[in-house]
Amino acid sequence: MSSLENLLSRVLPENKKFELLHLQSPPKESHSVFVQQRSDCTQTVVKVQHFFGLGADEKIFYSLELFVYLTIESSKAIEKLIFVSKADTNGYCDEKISVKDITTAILDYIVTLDPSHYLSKEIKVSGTSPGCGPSITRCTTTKRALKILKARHDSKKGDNCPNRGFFRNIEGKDPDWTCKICLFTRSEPQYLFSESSRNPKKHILSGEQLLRWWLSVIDKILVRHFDSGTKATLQIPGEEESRTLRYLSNNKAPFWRVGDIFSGKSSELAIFAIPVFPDDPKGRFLEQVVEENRAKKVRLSDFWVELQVQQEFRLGCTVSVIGVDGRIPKKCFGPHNNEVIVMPSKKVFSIVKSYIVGEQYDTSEGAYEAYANLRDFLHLRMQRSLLEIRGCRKSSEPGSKGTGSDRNAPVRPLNTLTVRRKVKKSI
Amino acid sequence: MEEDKVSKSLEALARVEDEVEKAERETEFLRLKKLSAVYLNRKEAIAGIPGFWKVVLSQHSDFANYVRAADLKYIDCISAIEVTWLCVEDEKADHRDFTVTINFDAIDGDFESQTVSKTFRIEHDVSKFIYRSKRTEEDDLRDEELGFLTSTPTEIKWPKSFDGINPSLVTDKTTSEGKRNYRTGMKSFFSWFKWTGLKPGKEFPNGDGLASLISEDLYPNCTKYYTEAQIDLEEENVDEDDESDEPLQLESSDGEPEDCDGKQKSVKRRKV
Amino acid sequence: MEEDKVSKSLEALARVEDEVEKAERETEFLRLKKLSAVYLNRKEAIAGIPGFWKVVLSQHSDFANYVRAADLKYIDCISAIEVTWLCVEDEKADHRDFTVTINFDAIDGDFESQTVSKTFRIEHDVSKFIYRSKRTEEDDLRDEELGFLTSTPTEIKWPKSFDGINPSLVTDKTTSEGKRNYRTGMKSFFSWFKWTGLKPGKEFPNGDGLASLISEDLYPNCTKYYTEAQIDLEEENVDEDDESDEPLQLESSDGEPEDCDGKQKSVKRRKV
Repeated sequence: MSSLENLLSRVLPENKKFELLHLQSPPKESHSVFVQQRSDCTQTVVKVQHFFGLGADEKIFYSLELFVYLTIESSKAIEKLIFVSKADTNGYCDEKISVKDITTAILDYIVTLDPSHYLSKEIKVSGTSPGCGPSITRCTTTKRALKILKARHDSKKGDNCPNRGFFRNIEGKDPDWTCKICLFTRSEPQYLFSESSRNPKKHILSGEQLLRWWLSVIDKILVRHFDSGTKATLQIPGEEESRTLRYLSNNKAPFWRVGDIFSGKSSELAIFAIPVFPDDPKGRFLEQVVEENRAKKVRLSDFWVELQVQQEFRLGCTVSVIGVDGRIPKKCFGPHNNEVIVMPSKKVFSIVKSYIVGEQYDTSEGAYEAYANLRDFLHLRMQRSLLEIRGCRKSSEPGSKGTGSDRNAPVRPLNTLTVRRKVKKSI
Repeated sequence: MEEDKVSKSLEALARVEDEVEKAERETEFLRLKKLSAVYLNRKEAIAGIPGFWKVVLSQHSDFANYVRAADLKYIDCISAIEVTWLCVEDEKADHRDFTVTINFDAIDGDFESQTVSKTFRIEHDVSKFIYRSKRTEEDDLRDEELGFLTSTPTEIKWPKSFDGINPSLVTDKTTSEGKRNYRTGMKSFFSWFKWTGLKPGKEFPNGDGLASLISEDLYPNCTKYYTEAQIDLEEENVDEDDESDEPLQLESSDGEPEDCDGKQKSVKRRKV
Repeated sequence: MEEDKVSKSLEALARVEDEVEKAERETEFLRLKKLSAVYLNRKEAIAGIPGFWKVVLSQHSDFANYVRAADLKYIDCISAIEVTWLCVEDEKADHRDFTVTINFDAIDGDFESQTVSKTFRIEHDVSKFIYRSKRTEEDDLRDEELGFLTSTPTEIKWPKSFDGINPSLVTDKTTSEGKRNYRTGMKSFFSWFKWTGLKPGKEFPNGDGLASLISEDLYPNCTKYYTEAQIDLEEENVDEDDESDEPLQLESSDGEPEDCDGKQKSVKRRKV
């Protein structure tokens, strides 16, 4: 694997300076993305969020959000599941760029990122720590917290170790680890850049175009990295298999088929076969099934049929679920120091992310503000900076042609809320 | 020397918290006293508006989250709700102690008319918990300091149609159907009257939440909910979920240089 | 006959609303009077804790939403914040009128130390608006009844590093860069001190929101924010995003019959 800088510079125009934000949340123990049939104590799931923002000429114009779920068994990572949650552009890039190639480069990087990277730091697991005196938690009252602080202050001999909770060290990855990719495609006027659909330069793909767009991205990733035993699937709720197959005809990887990667049997209960991701429309439908007390009745095959009827999956707009399940034979690498900012907490992660997603992009001012705020916050609060990337793709190089078609395309796989219900940051 | 100062200041800050608490408590006593008088006038006015509480209870979207849909039939029978704060009569009571009194109209052959009062009191002694459920030590410390809501069980006559789930009538506690009926009944609004706050996981869930909803929101703001219901009838029922579906508001993008609105913060405008 | 009664009752309800308002207003006066005395003690305690306000202001995530990231450098210079309510001295003042006083430490060669006070007053006269922006008649009616927050512009010395965006120094208002600089400066925390509340869209955005944030939340709850910043497990600081991400719970079908927790309603537990 090349560095993220290299991967991106290859797809960005020659002699042009770009700047990248790559945030990673602290790895944290999480519940499984599947509803457990019985509690499985042998497995631990570690969840991480990545957030990317790309800018040029002091404007942020592209953003991608994804989640990585590592399944740990016997202190080894056996599976890395990548859920691509949202991608979007706002149309404020003055250069000719290929959003598809940028997205492919980032996925290239994530797919081949060594799972051990996430485990190199200690991971907080559930439970509170023993010893070290009382800790201050979310439930601690103000008065008691003041007493604890005073006690710590008074006993300031050596280090007054604040409590850090239980941590668990995980050895690394299983040599046979598998890599999964999940994403959900649906065209929306905007996903991460609110109001950006009002920029006339932003080009919005139809549901069908978006599906083809993502298929081509994933197909490239498959060809580049996955071994021959890999399974790649496409499910279009409510669509006949023959029509779904037509979407797959141009793909280069040989292992595409209609279906999903989570279950072989359509007779299986949907509740155990369908993963639930953050802000996930099919997850919301699954919740509804549970609320209606039908969890033990709805089979996987019924699920897809019913899903199509849901508001978020209305006819006339092609939506799809794409999945990959396979192995990566090539060597994986850890990230270079400068190419990822691992946040100290989810809270700070959200603050920085909201400098992009909380802005409004009806005019280019939002893109400028997002950039300036990111730059200043990283500098003032984290002593970090955006990663500079110099493009090296010659305009005549193959692959750069036809970029006009997907230039500034909003490519967002998933999610219902177009605009955050409560946009926090937005100056 | 310097350290001492910090230590003393932290201690002083803790004392200030006590003073703030005292000031808030004293103010709250006074406030409830004043409001109780006003609520007497309100009660009279409400009595002249048929179906007032039915409108309020259907308008309040959160209230429905605490009860089962099947309860709504009997919640529609509620002809009056009153909340009284114990400290108005008894200065020694915690200002958060209160009694809820609910009048039900009858449904012939199914449900008797009745007036039921349930009193809620703040408790600080965590040893009173009969079941601990998932309570942590941290929860205990917090509840000991801030207090937690409890109540004595109150008798209420259940509708006949609920015989199958009325927990005091469900005798079969071994078959899965029997268990389910029992638990279903426990989630009914009628089980709330039995709620004690001392058996988490074994009684009506979130009984304190429902009690506070009534005393802190539904009762004080009932007129607001009543008038809001009239707006909704005229316009359209816009609930929060719909907000995300609203059409995007366009702002003109080429204002004067002084135009700072283009990128107005979408932090919600607070009421002044 | 019946109609008459309803009509009279609705009228009575409206009068009750006035009485409620009066009771709330009187209580609030008393509350602010009591708290003002307590805050004096708090001020002294805070002075003994180095960096108190810096910790509070960095902890409060909503505060950061009102200002630009570049402002944080100077917000870190804030050594003291004080809010005083005008009604404590002047009984005729609206109980929502207040003054915010902020002390800034200097940064050598860039930023002068200074103490700046800005007073906010409730206004009812909507004819005072200099720009109407997108104000509707509905807004006017509401603001006339409830009042809206205004303020007189206050002088503040900007840091030198902001010369390029300081609106009073930006002379180029024709090129797109000049316009952008001007608007950028308008969004700086320093422009908030010029905010009047009468020029929507032409001055610091949501100036009233920031003022209320300080007077209603940041100042009264500063100790809480200070201790929250010291939470040991950073991950305990779960934000809202995570709440929506809870695991899907299936009702377990074979718990004890009395176990009512299996499908707890997802209503949040309220504080009592």
